[in-house]
Amino acid sequence: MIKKVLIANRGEIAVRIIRACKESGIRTVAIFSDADVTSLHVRMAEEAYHVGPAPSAESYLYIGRIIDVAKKSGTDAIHPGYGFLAENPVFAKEVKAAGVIFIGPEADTIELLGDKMAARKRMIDAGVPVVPGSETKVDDIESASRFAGEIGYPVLIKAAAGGGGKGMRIVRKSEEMTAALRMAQNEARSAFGDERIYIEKYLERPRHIEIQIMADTHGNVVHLGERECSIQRRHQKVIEETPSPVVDDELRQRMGETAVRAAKASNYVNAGTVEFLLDQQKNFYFLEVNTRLQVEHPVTELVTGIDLAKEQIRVANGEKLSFTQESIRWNGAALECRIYAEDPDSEFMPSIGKITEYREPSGPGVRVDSGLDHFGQVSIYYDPLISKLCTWGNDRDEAISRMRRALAEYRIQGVKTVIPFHLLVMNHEKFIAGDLSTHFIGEELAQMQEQNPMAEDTMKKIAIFCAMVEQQHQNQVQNIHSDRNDKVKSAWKMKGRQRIA
Amino acid sequence: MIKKVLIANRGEIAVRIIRACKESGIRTVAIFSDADVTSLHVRMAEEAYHVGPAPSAESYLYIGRIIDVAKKSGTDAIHPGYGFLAENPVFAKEVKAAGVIFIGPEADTIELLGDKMAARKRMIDAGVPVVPGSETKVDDIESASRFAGEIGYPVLIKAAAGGGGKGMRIVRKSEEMTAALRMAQNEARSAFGDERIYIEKYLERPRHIEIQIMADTHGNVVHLGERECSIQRRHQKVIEETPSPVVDDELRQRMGETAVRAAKASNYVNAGTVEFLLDQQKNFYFLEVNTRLQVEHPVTELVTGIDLAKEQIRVANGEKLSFTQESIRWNGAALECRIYAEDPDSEFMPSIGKITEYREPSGPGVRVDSGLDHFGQVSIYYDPLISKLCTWGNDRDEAISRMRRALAEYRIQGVKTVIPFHLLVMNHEKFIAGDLSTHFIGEELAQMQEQNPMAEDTMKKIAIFCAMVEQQHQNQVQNIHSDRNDKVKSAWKMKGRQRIA
Amino acid sequence: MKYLTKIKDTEIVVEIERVDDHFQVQIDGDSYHAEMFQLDGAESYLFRINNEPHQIEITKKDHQYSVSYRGDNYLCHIEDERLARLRSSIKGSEQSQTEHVVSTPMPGLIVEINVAVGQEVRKGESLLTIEAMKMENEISAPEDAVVTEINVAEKQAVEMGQELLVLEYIE
Amino acid sequence: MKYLTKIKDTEIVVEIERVDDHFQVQIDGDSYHAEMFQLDGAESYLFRINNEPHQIEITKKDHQYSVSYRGDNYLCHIEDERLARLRSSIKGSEQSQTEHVVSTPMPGLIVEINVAVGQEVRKGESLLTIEAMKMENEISAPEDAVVTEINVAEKQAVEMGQELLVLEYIE
Repeated sequence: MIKKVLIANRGEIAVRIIRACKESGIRTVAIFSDADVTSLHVRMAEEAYHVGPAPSAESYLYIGRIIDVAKKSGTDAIHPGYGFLAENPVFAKEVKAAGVIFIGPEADTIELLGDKMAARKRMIDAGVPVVPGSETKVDDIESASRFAGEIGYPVLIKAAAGGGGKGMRIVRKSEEMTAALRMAQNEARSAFGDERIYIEKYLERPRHIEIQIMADTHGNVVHLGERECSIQRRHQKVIEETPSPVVDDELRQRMGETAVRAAKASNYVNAGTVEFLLDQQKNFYFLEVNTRLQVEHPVTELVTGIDLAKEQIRVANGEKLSFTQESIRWNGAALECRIYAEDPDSEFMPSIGKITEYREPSGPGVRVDSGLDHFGQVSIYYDPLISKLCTWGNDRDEAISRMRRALAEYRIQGVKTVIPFHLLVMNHEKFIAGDLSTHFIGEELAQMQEQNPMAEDTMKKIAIFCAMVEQQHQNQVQNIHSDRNDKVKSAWKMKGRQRIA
Repeated sequence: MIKKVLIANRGEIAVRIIRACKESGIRTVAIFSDADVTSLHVRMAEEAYHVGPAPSAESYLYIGRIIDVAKKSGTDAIHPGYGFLAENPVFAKEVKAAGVIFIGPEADTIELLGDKMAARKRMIDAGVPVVPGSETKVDDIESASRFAGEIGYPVLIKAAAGGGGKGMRIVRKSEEMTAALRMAQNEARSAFGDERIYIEKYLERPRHIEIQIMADTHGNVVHLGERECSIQRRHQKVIEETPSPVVDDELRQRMGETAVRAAKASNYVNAGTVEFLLDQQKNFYFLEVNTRLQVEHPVTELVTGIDLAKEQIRVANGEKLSFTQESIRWNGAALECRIYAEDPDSEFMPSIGKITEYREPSGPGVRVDSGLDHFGQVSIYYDPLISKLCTWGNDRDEAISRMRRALAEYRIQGVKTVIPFHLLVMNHEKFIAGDLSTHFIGEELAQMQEQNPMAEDTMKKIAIFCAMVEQQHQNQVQNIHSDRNDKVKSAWKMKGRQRIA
Repeated sequence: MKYLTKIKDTEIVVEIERVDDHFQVQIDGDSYHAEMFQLDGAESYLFRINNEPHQIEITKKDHQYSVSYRGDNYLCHIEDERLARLRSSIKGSEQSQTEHVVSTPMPGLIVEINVAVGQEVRKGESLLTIEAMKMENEISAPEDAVVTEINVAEKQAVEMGQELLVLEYIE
Repeated sequence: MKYLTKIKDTEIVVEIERVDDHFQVQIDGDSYHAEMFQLDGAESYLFRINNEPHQIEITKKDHQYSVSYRGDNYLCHIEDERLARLRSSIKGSEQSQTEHVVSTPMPGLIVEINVAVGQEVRKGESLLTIEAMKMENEISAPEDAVVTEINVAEKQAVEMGQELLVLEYIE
């Protein structure tokens, strides 16, 4: 019986898992680096242990120290969250060797699926359709160029150990190959310590559709429907939704069955996601399996009512899934907007700093999973994800109208965020019509921003705000002693003075 | 077509309705008293107008001024929220006379159902079961005592114009009648400007079960299932849930059909609630109809997925209901804890003051409807309701475990709140077992508080916190100049100093 | 440094010593490893005591701390050794322990005063009625007592915390 | 009092007069009824302009205000009449309008510098590459320009806002 869980992560996903544990009556152990001494995930846990300096390699990636904490604290199980060590088979192996339950698939499964080339082969053998690509690693310009010539440009360079868009480059012409290969290898080395890359045919305007799966140790493998994650920037998802506007019951069932087949082919246990590309003719191609709980899992929770994080713990406990394929009901529609501390006007550059004002939206159909509060800061050392804002509606239109409302309510000061970008998308006619592709941002963003120049009316209001605050500053300096005894003539004026003086 | 709505209310319900309007693309007009110049409902609206001084009678109850604002702002419709003018037929009439849509039932319906004695008669005629009681008003001690003697003590004194527990008194012996009658009349006069009261047989340990109904102008009347609101203090609800632990499908259908009959008997249009008492033999008795959206409507929204506030606007627009009796699906279980600024240790006395620290819970299955933020305050002039915290779960147990988790996450400083009380209830075995009655708090609270003495461990922690803060204060005074140049030896210490010094 | 704390009726002696990068705390011979971090809010702190994090809000008024911890509020009176010695030496001059001031827990209007000076009241008996937010609230005697002073009148508006009357407890 | 505001390239003259309990604001002959309330946060305000409430956060740095309004950020430069007159009289002495300092929008490590002093670059062309949070980010030329200064070296760590290089725009 799992009674105490160590969460080998930080930020919003650590908070998410702590919440799942608290609802399950399980004691939580947080770990933290020097940069996270007072972070929210530490404050929410029952126990918290320091694991090293701010850089991840010396703290959240330091396997030995994390396992030491697990032993010292008497932890029964470790939840890796996503990122960091979540898809590291060595970690899964060492956790198990230490006599602690790893909340996720077996190390062998992680290893197989983490090697994109080995995974491709296994899927081809299992009859899962894949995108045409190199079946072996490609590490010199000559063979890369030759292979790209064979399958035809454009091609995609991907890190064999990759995920999250890191080490990924599109190459449209042979002249771009040299530079792209070098950068992809650099990124792959720095992100994964593994510079192996491979090459795939690049599909034009595909949709990114993925299937959530859940498998227990009793041989039950169930899919929980799809998520569409086509809205991406820098090859990273920013907006996800379920159901996909183009997936009907028949396609959901086919993709779901294929995902279950993929899971069985890799002896999958616990939560995972099978990612596909869907082309314009609705052919789908296996991309990869993410062997962890994903960032965007809440949209599936919102439409199925199933708490995936709690279910992960049940499965790790050796229990059977609390649902069957037949018992799942998909209800309504859900959207997720990732709230990054990034500047959409400057190519989504991270925006680092202290949060000076913070208020989350709430009310009907709104869920926020955040990793900080008004005491928080966005650090240079980690992903600049502040929170995930999700909305649910009876249908997609209601989910979108709630998302617009919730985005407008969200107040974050101190760093720039992608909220203005999300508002542009939520009001974009192609998005509203469900006409999406992974190129959406590239194709539409510049135009969106141009078509959204600052209204004259807004400009005048900003001018009034600033002029009035400026006048107040000047008056305060001038009148600080002179008008103390002024009689206030109306409640209005009095109120104004109480507040302003 | 309704394009602009004036919300004749304040606090959380004004915010709730503003959210519904925003999601419907409708422009919102707030009104505010001197006490609410910078309140959240004002800040969230597109327009805001001052309607008078802080006391409700001179602002939120000032019909003429509110209608002037509606005209001046070009409002199409007025939503009254709950409380204030929501169940005032004169207001509904004058709104209509001003050419503005009243979002609620017709004035005649409000008038009929607002007069508890007339409503009782109408319900008896329609074959709706009622609690034995006086069919005419009772205003002198002699007739009150005589009637109480006839139906037998205990009896309940209620305001004819009443609601929300105001002007209500239980009388267990004839000696208590004089004092109780006077207080009930005083409260009724001060709350409703109408001191008429009536007397009912008082049921022992009943449950309070109510049925949400929704009716359009096309003759469709639909019920949305029950809410159990048995946990009450001072005759006011504090915890509500759906489904009720004792209502099965058969009873839900019978009570639902009775509620629809009650609605039809009063020509009901828009959202309303038919309240019943359920005795220990599962007999139910009509109590009253609340001709408005109720505080606890979100639990129904959480299990049906229907947004009642948006539906109210549709109906007021003359549209048909967006659902039928057959299309409603009840999914899972939902709980609401009303977060009052009150001290549960001092008989739930209101706790007035400025909010100095405020952070709402969120994450899976949590919804908060609040009327303030960290800039807010709890005012002497209005209800001390800070927010409504709701949780949803696949079943009641999950909703309860989420509620515990959410209550523990909620941080409110500056005023006392009923959060510790709610936590006691959520951990109370009778509550967990669903063994509820309207006497729950009276019977269990004292015992709960006694059984929950401060743990020795907690006491020691509090002592450590205070001693360490005290030492910091002393050191700051002592060392303010002396240790500026001390070298910090470790990241830990540095961090501590950065934060503490 | 030693501190004498008092929470409700329990006295706890806390001894604190700075050791390297943390504090060593002793209570009744038990030892705790403690760290303290001020969050950016004026009164919000994070403590880690033996690796258990505790977020609290704390406000000081004279020697009294008000602590908000896990949704509940606690009052803690604190003195360092020196002050505690000082106080014990002048204890004889303190005010009668049986005298009790009843203050209003809410602002409102005095509707009715149900007692008179000199009157004996039982624990739980109504002293007066205050109207606030349209509700009548009864203020009742916390213990058996004699009313020794009444400082308000009917129809008078009172502020939060205002003294209403003084009781002398009957022991 | 008259204020000269500048948002992006738009200049707006705002005239403010206190009238009884509010302010009367004039822009281009249009008149606005305006009220201002400071919320308790240091930089949060509520404005009501012609009965429309607007909650904003505003921070001042010299004559530059940074305003957060409905999720977006705006920069507004402001001067009162007197300062504006002063400035216009010394306008001749200002720095070249074509010189442009490129600063880093994020802290990180300079991976590669793709240009040299004196080199002509096209708008959008990569100037240098910064690594931050495991991602390589390219800093590109905002306009057609000549590189006149380079103030960093490869493998150098840079702070947020640090000057990287100076461009002279080609008009």
